[in-house]
This record gives sequence, C-alpha cells and structure tokens, in this order.
Amino acid sequence: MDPILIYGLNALVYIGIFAIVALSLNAEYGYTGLASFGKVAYFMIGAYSFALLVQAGVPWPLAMLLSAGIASLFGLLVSLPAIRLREDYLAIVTLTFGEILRIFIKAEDWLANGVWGMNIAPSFAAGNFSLGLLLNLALVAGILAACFFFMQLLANSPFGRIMRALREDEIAADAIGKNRIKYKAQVFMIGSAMAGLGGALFANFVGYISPESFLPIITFTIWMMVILGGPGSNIGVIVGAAAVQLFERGTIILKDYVDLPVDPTNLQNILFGLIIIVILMYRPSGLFKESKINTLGTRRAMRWLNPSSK
Amino acid sequence: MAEPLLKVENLVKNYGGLCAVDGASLEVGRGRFVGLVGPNGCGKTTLLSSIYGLRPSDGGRVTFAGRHIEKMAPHQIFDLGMGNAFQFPRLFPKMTVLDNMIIAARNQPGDHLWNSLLRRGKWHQDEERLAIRAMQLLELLNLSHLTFAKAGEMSGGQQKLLEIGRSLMAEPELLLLDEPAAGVNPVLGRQIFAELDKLKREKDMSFLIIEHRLELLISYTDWVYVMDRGKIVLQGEPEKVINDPIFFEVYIGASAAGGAR
Amino acid sequence: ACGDDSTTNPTGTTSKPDVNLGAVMDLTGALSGIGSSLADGIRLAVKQANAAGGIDGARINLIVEDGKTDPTAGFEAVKKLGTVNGCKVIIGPMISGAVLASGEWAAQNKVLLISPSATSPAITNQAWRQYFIRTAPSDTLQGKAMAQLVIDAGYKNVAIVVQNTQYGVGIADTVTGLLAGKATVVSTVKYDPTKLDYLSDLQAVKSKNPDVVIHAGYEDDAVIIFKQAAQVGLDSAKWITSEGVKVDKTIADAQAAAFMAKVVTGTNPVAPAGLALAATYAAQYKAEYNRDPGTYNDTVYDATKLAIAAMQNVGTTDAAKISAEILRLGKNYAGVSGTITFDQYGDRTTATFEQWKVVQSGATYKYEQIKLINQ
Amino acid sequence: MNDILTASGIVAGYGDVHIVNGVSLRLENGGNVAIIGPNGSGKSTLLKSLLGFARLFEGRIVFDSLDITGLSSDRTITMGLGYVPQTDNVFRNLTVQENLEMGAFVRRDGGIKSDIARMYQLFPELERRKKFYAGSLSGGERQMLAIARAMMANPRVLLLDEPLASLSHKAAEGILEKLRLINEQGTALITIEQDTRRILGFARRAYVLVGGRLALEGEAATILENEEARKRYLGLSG
Amino acid sequence: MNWAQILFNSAVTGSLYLISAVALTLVYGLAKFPNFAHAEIMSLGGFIGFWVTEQLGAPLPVAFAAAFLVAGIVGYLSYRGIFKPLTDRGASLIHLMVASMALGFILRHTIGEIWGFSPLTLSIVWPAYDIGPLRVTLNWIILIITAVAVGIGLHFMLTRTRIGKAIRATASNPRLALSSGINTTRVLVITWFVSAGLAGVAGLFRGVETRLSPYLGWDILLPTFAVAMLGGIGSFYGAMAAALIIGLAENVGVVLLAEAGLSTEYRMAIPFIILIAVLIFRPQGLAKAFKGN
Ligand SMILES: Nc1ncnc2c1ncn2[C@@H]1O[C@H](COP(=O)(O)OP(=O)(O)OP(=O)(O)O)[C@@H](O)[C@H]1O
Ligand SMILES: Nc1ncnc2c1ncn2[C@@H]1O[C@H](COP(=O)(O)OP(=O)(O)OP(=O)(O)O)[C@@H](O)[C@H]1O
Ligand SMILES: CC(C)C[C@H](N)C(=O)O
Ligand SMILES: [Mg+2]
Ligand SMILES: [Mg+2]
Repeated sequence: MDPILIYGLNALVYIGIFAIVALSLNAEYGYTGLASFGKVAYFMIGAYSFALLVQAGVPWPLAMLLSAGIASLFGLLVSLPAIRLREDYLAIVTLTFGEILRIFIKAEDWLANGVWGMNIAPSFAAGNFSLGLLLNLALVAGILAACFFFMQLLANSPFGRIMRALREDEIAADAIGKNRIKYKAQVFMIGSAMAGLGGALFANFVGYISPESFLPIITFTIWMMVILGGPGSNIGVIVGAAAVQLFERGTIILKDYVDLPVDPTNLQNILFGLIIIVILMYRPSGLFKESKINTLGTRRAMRWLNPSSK
Repeated sequence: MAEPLLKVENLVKNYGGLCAVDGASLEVGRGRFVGLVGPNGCGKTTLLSSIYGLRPSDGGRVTFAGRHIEKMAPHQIFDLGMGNAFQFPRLFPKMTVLDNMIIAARNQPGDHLWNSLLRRGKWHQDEERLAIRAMQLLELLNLSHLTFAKAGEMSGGQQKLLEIGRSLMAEPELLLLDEPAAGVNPVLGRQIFAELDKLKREKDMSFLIIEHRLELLISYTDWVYVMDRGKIVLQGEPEKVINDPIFFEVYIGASAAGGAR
Repeated sequence: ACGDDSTTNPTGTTSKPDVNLGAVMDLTGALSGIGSSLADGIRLAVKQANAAGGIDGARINLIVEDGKTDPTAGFEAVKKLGTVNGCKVIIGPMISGAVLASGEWAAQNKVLLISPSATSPAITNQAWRQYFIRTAPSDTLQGKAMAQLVIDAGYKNVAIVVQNTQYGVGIADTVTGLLAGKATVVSTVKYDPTKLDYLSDLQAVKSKNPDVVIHAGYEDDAVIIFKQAAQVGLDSAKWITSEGVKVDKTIADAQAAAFMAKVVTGTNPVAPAGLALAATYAAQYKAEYNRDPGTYNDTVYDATKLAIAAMQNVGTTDAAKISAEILRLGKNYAGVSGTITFDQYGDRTTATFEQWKVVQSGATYKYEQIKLINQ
Repeated sequence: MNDILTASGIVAGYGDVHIVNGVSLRLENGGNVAIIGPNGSGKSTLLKSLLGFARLFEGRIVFDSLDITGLSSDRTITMGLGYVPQTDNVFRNLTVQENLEMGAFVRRDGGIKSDIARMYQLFPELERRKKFYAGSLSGGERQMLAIARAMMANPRVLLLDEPLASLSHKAAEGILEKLRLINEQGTALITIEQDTRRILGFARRAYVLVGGRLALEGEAATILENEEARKRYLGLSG
Repeated sequence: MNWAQILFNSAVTGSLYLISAVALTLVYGLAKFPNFAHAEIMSLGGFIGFWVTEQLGAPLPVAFAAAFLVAGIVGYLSYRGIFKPLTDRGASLIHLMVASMALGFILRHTIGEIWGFSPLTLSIVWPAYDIGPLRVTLNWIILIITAVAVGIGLHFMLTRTRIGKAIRATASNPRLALSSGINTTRVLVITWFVSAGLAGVAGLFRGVETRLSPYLGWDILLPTFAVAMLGGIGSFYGAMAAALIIGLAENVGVVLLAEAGLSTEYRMAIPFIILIAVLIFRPQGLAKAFKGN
C-alpha cells in the first residue's frame, strides 16, 4: 500500500478511537455536566487491562469487553466519593486521579511492567500489515458506530432527560425523585466503559503502551474534541474528534513542506488554545448545537399546540 | 381516627447556634388542605425542607404514610409519595418547559437506564400520557405558549408557576408548597388554589402550604398552623385562627414597625 | 514513492529516486544538549556517502525528526517517518524509552531502527529484536563498570538515585544486582525526570547517610539533582553517575558544576585508547561543525555508516534483509567507536568506558578523564 | 419640568427578542408610581432596561434632565438611581452588616454609620442577624435586607421589583410604611408588585402592563375602582 | 531522621504553595472558576525573572518586581481579552475552566518558543547555613518571610479596605454589585492583576529554588489547588493552615514512602488523599466561611 494511504488509514483509526472516548466524555460532560478531567485514566485502565488480559491468554474480543467492564468498575469506584463534590472540585480531583494512576502503574512494576511498558501481541495474526490495518479500521469503525447508536438512544430517552437535569440542578433533580448519586454513578460507569473500550482499541492498535502514553494532555485533547464539536451533540463530538486529529497531524506534516519560523509543536498547541478560546467566545455551543430531546412526548406536545399539523 | 398521612413530632433544626425549628409538631391528614403561617424568619421554610429531607433535621420524628422518613434523602421521600415546590424556584434552566414538566412525573419506566435504552415500548406509551398531562397543567398555569421555551428565560413569576406545575406533575399524595402565590398575579393565584382544591376533592390529595396571602388561606384551607420562633404556637380552623389574639400578636402585629419577637 | 526499489529503472542513466533515511534525535527535551550534535554526526556520514555516489547511484535523503527526549514523542516520530516518509531504516531513537515504545510497531511495519545510544538492558531480548540494532553498549556493561568503582573504593552504604525511566531503572537494577553481598543499598529513589524538583527526595536520601550515591539520568534532571544535592548538603557522600550526564550543559550551571567537581565522578562509553579512526572522525567533525564530537557521536556515525553499507549491499526496501546484513557486517567491523562485534541480538559484545571527573579551570569547569575501563 | 425620570418609547428585551414594546412612563419629583400586570408581561424587563441590565432596542431615558440612555449601571447608581432586583437581591456571601455597607458604596460622606443604625431601627430582625451571611436569611428577611441595602445609597429614585413578595402581612405593612416615609422625605418610587390591592392603596399613580404594552395608566385609586381592571388584573372581581 | 529539617522544609514548601494558592484564590473567589492558566502565569514570572537577571544583568529584587509586573499585565490582558468577554457572554464554569486551560497552552508554548523547553537555571548561588542540625539557605528564609507577608497583607486588604470589600461584594453577586454602584470591571481588573502578579512572584521563587521550564507552574498547580481547596476558597487563615499541612504532608510523606520502599513519586498523591478526605467530610474546606444557599 502507498505510505500516504497507510498514513491516512492510520489517522482514521485514531479518529475512531478518540471519537469513542469523546462520545464518552459527551455522556459525562455534554449531557450530565460532570467535569471529568480524568478521562485519560479510564482510557489507560482500558488499555492496560486489555494488555494484561491478552498477555494472560484471554482471547482479544473477550479481553476488550472485559477491559470496558474493568474501566467501568473503576469509574464506579472513583465516582462514589468524587460525584459528591462541587463541579470545580470534581474537575481537579479527577484530573489528579489520572496522574496518580499513571504514577501507580509506573511505580508498581510488578503489575504491568512499570516504566518499561507492555507489548501487546497483534490480535489479527494477519501476517500482512496492510490487512491488519484494515481489520483494525473495521473493528474501530464498528465499535464507534455501536457507541454512537447507544448514545443517541440514551440522549433521546427519559434517562437523557435526567442526565440533563442533573447538569442543571442536581438538588432539584433529587427533589423530584431522581437519585442523583445513582444516576451520576451510572453515567460515570457508562462513560468509563466507553473510554476503557477506546483504551483497549488503542492498545490493540499500537501494540505498545507505557505510562508515558497516558499524559494529562490526552484528557485535554478529548475535551477539545467535545468543546469544538458541540457538547450535547453526538455527531458533533465525532466531527470534533476528526477535526482535532487532522489538525494535529496536519501541523506535523506541514513542516515538511513549509519552513515554519516556529516549532511545529508549539505552533500546534498555540493554535489549539486559540481555537478553543475563539469557539468558546463566538460559538460556545460548538460546531453542532445540542439537540433538543426528541421523544414521543415532544411530538405529542407539538400536536397539542398545533392540532392541525400532522 | 386513622393515622394521619404526615405526622411531625418535635422536629428540631439548628443552623450553627441558631435554632430555626424548635420542636415543632404538626399533622396532615389524608385529603386535607393545611396552611402554615408565621412571621418572616420563623422557620417555616426550614420546617418544610427538613420534612422533605432537603435539610436533615437534628431531632424529632417525621412519619409519612406509616414510615419514618427523618433520615431519608429527598428522592426517597419523593418515592414514598410526597412532593415539594421550592420557595425560590429551582428549575432546569436550559431544558424546555415541557421537559421540566415531564421529568417530574412519578414512576416513569424510563427512569431506569435499562428501560430507557432497550425497553423503549415500555416508556413510549407513558410519554404520550405525560405530555398530555403536562400540557393540561401548562394551560392552567398560563404557560402553554412557552412549552418549548427554556425555563431559565422566563419571568420571575412564570418560573414560580412552573415550579408549581412541576410539583403537580408528580401527582403526590401530599404536596408541600412554599408560598406558591408569591410573585404570582392574584388572578392566577386564585385559579391555582382553586385547582389545588379540586385535586383535594377529586383525588384525595393533601397539601401543606406556606402562604402569606390570608385571603387564600381563609378560602381554601381546612386547618391552619401558626408558627413563631421555631414553634407551633397555634392551630385550628382558619376562621378561628384568624380571630385569635395570639395570631394577631405574632402575625398581624399591633404596630407594623415593631416586629416584636 | 519513498524507498522505491531503483531496479525498476535499469538504465541507470536517469537520476534514481532518493532513498529516504530517517533519524529520530532528541533535539529538545532533557537531552537537547547532545541531540543536535548527534544529528550532525548523521549528517556528516550521509554527506560523505552522497559525495561517494550515494546508494547505488541514488541520493540519500536524510529526514530528522525530533524525539523530544520523550518516549511517546519518539514513537510518534518513528511512525511518522515510517509511514509518511516511507523510511525503511531509521537512526534512533536515542533514548531507551522511545525504543521500547517503538519496537513492536517497527517490527509490525518492517522498519529497522538503529540506535546509537539506547542502552537499556531490557531491550536486549525483545521479541522484535530483528528490527532493532544498537551501536552503543548495553548498560549491563556500564552497570558493571559503575559497580566495580563502588567495590574498588570499598563503599559499604550505597544510595541509588535514578530517573524513573527504562534507562535509569535499567542501570539501577544492574548495579543493585552486582552489588548484592558486597555493599548495602540503604535507599533507592526513582525520580520523575520531568518534575525537576528533588529537594525532599534528596533530603530523604541524606538522612540515610550513604557513603556513595549511584546516579543515572539525563543532563536536564542531573543539573537539578546536583544543584539541589548541594543545597541539602549531600556532598557528604561521593557520587558515581552515568553517561547521560556528561555534557556541557551540566557544568554550565555554576552550582551544579561546583558540586560535581567536589564529589561526582562518572562513566562514559568511549573509543579504545589511541584509535586512529576515532581521531580522524573527530577531526572531520570539528572541521565541519567547529566543535568536538561528544558522547555517542562516534556510535551514531558508525550506525549511519553501517546502515548505508548494508543498504548498498542488499537494497533499500527490505528491512529484515538490511538488518541481517548489518549483523553480518558487524563482525570485527572497524568503527570510529572501536571494533564492533554484535552478538546474536545485535548488541555489542565489548566496550570501553572512561571514568571521568570535573575539574575547575578558572571560572569554568571541564571534564577530565581519570582512567579507561575495558569490559 | 418636574419629572425626575422619564422613559419614552421603550423597546427592550433579551437577545433579539422584543419583550417590552413601546412603553413610556414618567415619574414626578418625589412621585410614587406602581407597575402591575400579569406574569411575564414585561414589568421586570422594563425596569431592567432603564438601568442597562436588559437590552434596550429603542427609546430614550432622561433622569434629572440628563440623557442616561445606554449608560452603564454603576454610573446611573452613582447619579442617584437605586434598584432592588426581583431575584438574587442580596450578597449571599457577605454578612448583613457588610451588605448594608456595600449599599452605601457610592457614598463618601460620613453619615454611613448612622444610616446603618437607622436601618437597624427600621428592621430590627436585621440587626439581630447582622453578623450572619445574607445567604442564610429567610425569604422575608432577605427581602428586607435588599430594600435596606438599596436605601443605604440615599437614592433619589428607588426602583423596587416586587418588594413585598414573601413578606408576612406585618412585614409588608411595615415596609410600606417605611417606603412612605422615605417617599415623603423626597425619594421618588417606582414599585412593581403583584399584591395589587396593597400597592394600589400605596402608590399615587399606576401603570398596568400587559403583553409588553401599557394597557392602562392613571391614578392608583381610579384603577382600583375600575371594574375591568379589578376583574382582569387585580383578582378582585365583585 | 532529622525532624527539625523536615519541619523546616515543610515550611519552605508550604510557603511557596501559600503564595501561589493565595493568588489563585483571589481570582477563584471572584470569578468563580479555577484558573488553570495560573500555572503558566507562574512559569512566565519565572522566565521574566530569568530574563531580567541573566539576560539583562539586573539584580534579583528588580527581577521580582518585573515578574510581578509582567505577570500582572498578562493577567490583566487575559481578563480583558478572554475571561471578561466570556463571562459577558454567559460562559459556564466549565467553559471558563476549559478556556483557562487553553490560555495555559498558549502561554506555555509561547514561553517554550522563546526560551525553549529545556530547563534553565539561575546562576545565583545562595549561601547555606548549618544551624545545629538544620541546613538553611537564604532563599528559603526570604521565601518564608514573603509568603507570610503576602498572606497577611492580602487578608488585611480584603477585610479592611474599600476595594477589598468591593472585591468580595463583586464575588458574591456581580449584578447586584453593579446596581450598588461598584465598578465591577475595575474591581476585577485589579484582582486579576494582583493575582497574576503574585503568581509571577511565586513562579520566580520556584525558579530560584529549582529551575525554569515551561512546565514550572504546571508542576505545582495540583498542590496549589489542593491548598486552595483545603483552605477554603478565599479564606486566608484557612490557606495558611492548608499550606503548612500540605507542605508537611509532602515532606513527611516522602520520608515515609522511601522508608516503606514505595516510589517517592507518590508524593503528589498525598495532598490529594488528605484533600479528598477533607472534602468528603467537610466540603467547605478548613475555613469556617459558610456560604448560605
Ligand atoms: N433572560 C431572558 N431571556 C429571554 N426571555 C426572557 C428572559 N427573562 C424573561 N424573558 C421573557 O420576557 C417576558 C417578560 O419577562 P419579565 O421578567 O419582564 O416579566 P414580568 O412582567 O416581570 O413578570 P413577573 O411578574 O412574572 O415577574 C417573559 O415572557 C419571559 O418569557
Ligand atoms: N442556611 C442557614 N444558615 C443559618 N441560618 C439560617 C439558614 N437558613 C435559614 N436560617 C435562619 O433560620 C430562620 C428561619 O428561616 P426560614 O427560611 O425557615 O424562615 P421562613 O419562616 O420560611 O421565613 P419567610 O417567610 O421569610 O420565608 C431565619 O431566621 C433564618 O435567618
Ligand atoms: C543518550 C543517552 C543518554 C540515552 C540513554 N543511554 C538511554 O538509554 O536512554
Ligand atoms: Mg420561607
Ligand atoms: Mg418580574
């Protein structure tokens, strides 16, 4: 295959993986308003669980599911104390959780090889690299589609309504019978499972992970995808994921063609920052606006107001 | 007489050193319309919040439908069949008025993650019914033209109305209302009380209402508690209470500026 | 169309497409002090090869990416070179962390990595070793040299202060293993090389009163380690440190240098004494860039030369063949870093180290050789 | 001209939405005017637009013969406009005492201490809570504090948005009495209120706002007598 | 174990966190969001100090003044150019947080572009004194004194001065502050300037103590948050106590970790374990300040 094509497909796989994680953040932040700044932690848990399970001989599809489950369990564990906190505190605490987890993996080398990192044997013993890439792409695309469908169902259901209510006033939600701790924990579990799934796909695709692969910058990148694409819009965050990935890659390749006066990484990050600020200022809802909850109830009410139509 | 629906015994609630509710006791029977009045700051809101679990009480017992609820969280109390409307509305400001209403209905199958996702038929029928009920209430409250407006972009009084509407969506057995008519136009205020009265008669609902508009209390309540300095100082039928010297002393006041307490 | 086989163009008269050679060098980050000088070493080798007709008539096109002294960045750079530029051979990455991150990918994508400086023992028997060769000696050898210094001096209480990376931990593990039964390790600290504040760690070490501190790190963290060791008074112990520290930058900082002059000595791989090739290379390098080649300049030059020679012999498209060819060439190969003989994995079997110290000359400080150690 | 505040042709709203549509109103020097109307008719919006809190699309506002159209609110306050918002009208994280001090922020004279003492005399329940955070006050106490806070600035015109909501009979009467007092001392008042009977018994003139337009204006007593108004806006049919 | 030394080091660590946290909470309390760019403003202060002493050759006090000034101006500009427009447009808490992270990125990489990512060190060699079992360097002493002075000074300003009260009023209810005649923009401008300026000073202290890198501020941001949250946002006695507690926890923690054979990198977890415990049992932090509803 042409290297450029390979590069493009490669990029698509990354877009898919990050879109899944972005969807998970959309569940937590976009709909429920949970300032989860520890996204990378669950991504990492998914990746490491997958690596360890595969190493232990678990077949990879099962390992992938289990990784999502393990991440989800961690989501529950962490969320139980954390979701009682104010949103700014939650942000700081979850951010720190990610860092502590990374240090843990690094320090406890008996568990997952510490700083040495782990190699993951390729799942598709395709023998042929290009074929492997295509299979990976298909896998990621399939899982992304499933996640998207899942999120759409969720967002346009009574549960989606509760998620939004929690975002706006959790005390009031509690007062109308919605157990906020339970719901937030459920959302965290869903979000963490999806992030874990993303992590597993990531590990499976790159074949090597180490604590250094999971720096807080990843969390920020995912936030960018959501903010850019539009919190509360599942299509939006997927587009956001694609845009951010392409932008990242674009700036790296750019320097082969133009003589940049500044370091490309610096340029990339400065532009990142500027774009975010501009978006927040001029289009705070992101590229795609949050869609109204669309259920039978909505349609029924419209008919009530306007009996002639439909 | 059977056990009352709600029974509050010696409820105590302190804020730091201040004793806002100081051993208050009251009862609300099934199908009763009970009023609670008292000077500003005497602890009415605090009493209601403590009953509803919004501010955990420091002492005393609260029994609702035969169960002790003093240690319960609001959502648990809600599940038992109580409802509440805040003195200062707490809506979901970015959600539509309609969603603010529908979400408040009780026992929705869709409240469960599993049902919401996979057993869609289960909640679909429910939605239709809830939407219709929401629209009926919104029309009553003069809000139906705002069905799809964001709750946060309404006037102070409209928000108050939506708060009431939301609490009615749950069709609770007992509804705690904190000054439902404050900030509401008097014409509408009267209509709302009339509707509550109808619910009482037709559905055997009970109400515990804080209200400063005496004319409403007199016309609609069956029983009135008067509170002062954290204690219930007087109770009785509205006409009797209104003419009681204690009521006159603590609530109407001889001299307006005095605020003798 | 990078890395295309030029045999499709048999006439040989028209100019052949360039051969892309990749390099991942740490131009920034904790090893920025030597990264760019290593890149220059590669440039020199490529320039010489192109002047001599390139590979089979094709010009070698060198593409250098910045590995940023960071495993993830290094891996990203490898991927970029391997895919976007279609490089089959990449000189680098420099640091063990980046090599360990990239190895699996390189093997899957059939890209050969040749590192001039990644020394971690953990690399030795990785499954993907067919696609990785190094011209620097493994730290099993340097670790031996460092341990020997401890034993010779008769130190009994040893503290270990290393950066928490594949490199630092590799040295720590090797040395600890070799010292077993000969000295007691009273304290082991593995620090995060990016945090750059070690006061409390050093304080904790100091309270153990070690005779000697074994250290392994890169220039950036080393400066801070020495500076802060001076602040907390850890000159109560002698220090033995590793090759990642020996660069100009560490002695540019007055406080760190003063501390080093007082109590620090270290090891560093060098060419054997009196090697003529090494002297020639040093002269060429100096002529080209007007400075002396530093640590790992000789190994990076050898790495590039070997890569080019192998591509010349077996073609530029098949990394596995190139790898095998380099191993074949690497039997008593006369390199500027000494005679190179690879073992079955592609590690050097022998190496020479120097022991160095820092001396003050006037207002500045410089390195001075104490002795050579052959392993 | 003896009007201290005139607003003419006010069109105001939020975002691009027009809520108030061409309303004019005037307030005499030392006057006492009420604004009533159904919920959501634009009363608060009208008041907010005078102060620069809601968007003013059209219209002209003159205060004390000065054109203050579009002036920022900290300026208008300094000039002598006092405001008690309908919601969120105290500094929750400041104590009662500090709230009153903040009310006098624009003043630089020496009378602040004695004015605070005067407020405590007017509202003894506030004095008892002077070291409490305002966020912990009950609904009625908060309302009193909000009014006292606004009065601390010694405004020449006081704009009150539903000051009596949440007040007990006693407290409401008390506040009206105090407002009457400061009105007699020369402060002109504009009061929005839903307790229509009470406010019409208090104010001299009144405006009835319906759907963003003036439906009625005139002497308060006349409106109180108006059969149509009694039924439709005042809830006093019969 | 040299406990006297550990105690003293805790005070040093705590002092740095105190300046940084006090500066953070100024804006945190007023603008109601944790400003993540605080980290990079600290870094900037450090680099400005470096530039003034090492590249321009001015004495250190000048460097501190410059760090305060330039950081302050950047703080001012960030408020004017980013946070005020955002707030005016009704940005949520989370949006403000994300914007501050974005600003942090811009600043960090601009600094990196100018001075590079490799750490730089200041050439000043501080005299060290051995007092009994205690080793003390002059910069540590200056740091402790500065921190205490800043803490007390700010506390005095907020509770006693007119501008201080205006700051608190604006923090509590900006709209109402406006309708009380407070020029809230001016109040915010001053607060942002002072907050950022102090962050710059903290950054330079950190630079003096360790080294300069664009990550300088980021490395101490999390403990700074820990101190701010533990102390209760906007409470100065709380902040002082919290700074000392976190300083102590870190320094004792490292010793205990090393003793137990655990990685000393766990050090950063210690403040947070304390913090989370405190937050769960006492959400308002150490401060008595209680917020109404
Ligand atoms: N922030 C806002 N954004 C958009 N629309 C708003 C906003 N606030 C109020 N409105 C709309 O403007 C209209 C008038 O609101 P306003 O607050 O002026 O009413 P009001 O007369 O004061 O009512 P009330 O007596 O209930 O306080 C309402 O219909 C409301 O829906
Ligand atoms: N969170 C709190 N902290 C401290 N004191 C409080 C708190 N909430 C209420 N209080 C005090 O408790 C007393 C009772 O308040 P509550 O709100 O129950 O009064 P209320 O009877 O509802 O008055 P109103 O009719 O004015 O709403 C008041 O004096 C108030 O200052
Ligand atoms: C350049 C060297 C200091 C790199 C080091 N030997 C490593 O393996 O990481
Ligand atoms: Mg109340
Ligand atoms: Mg209003």
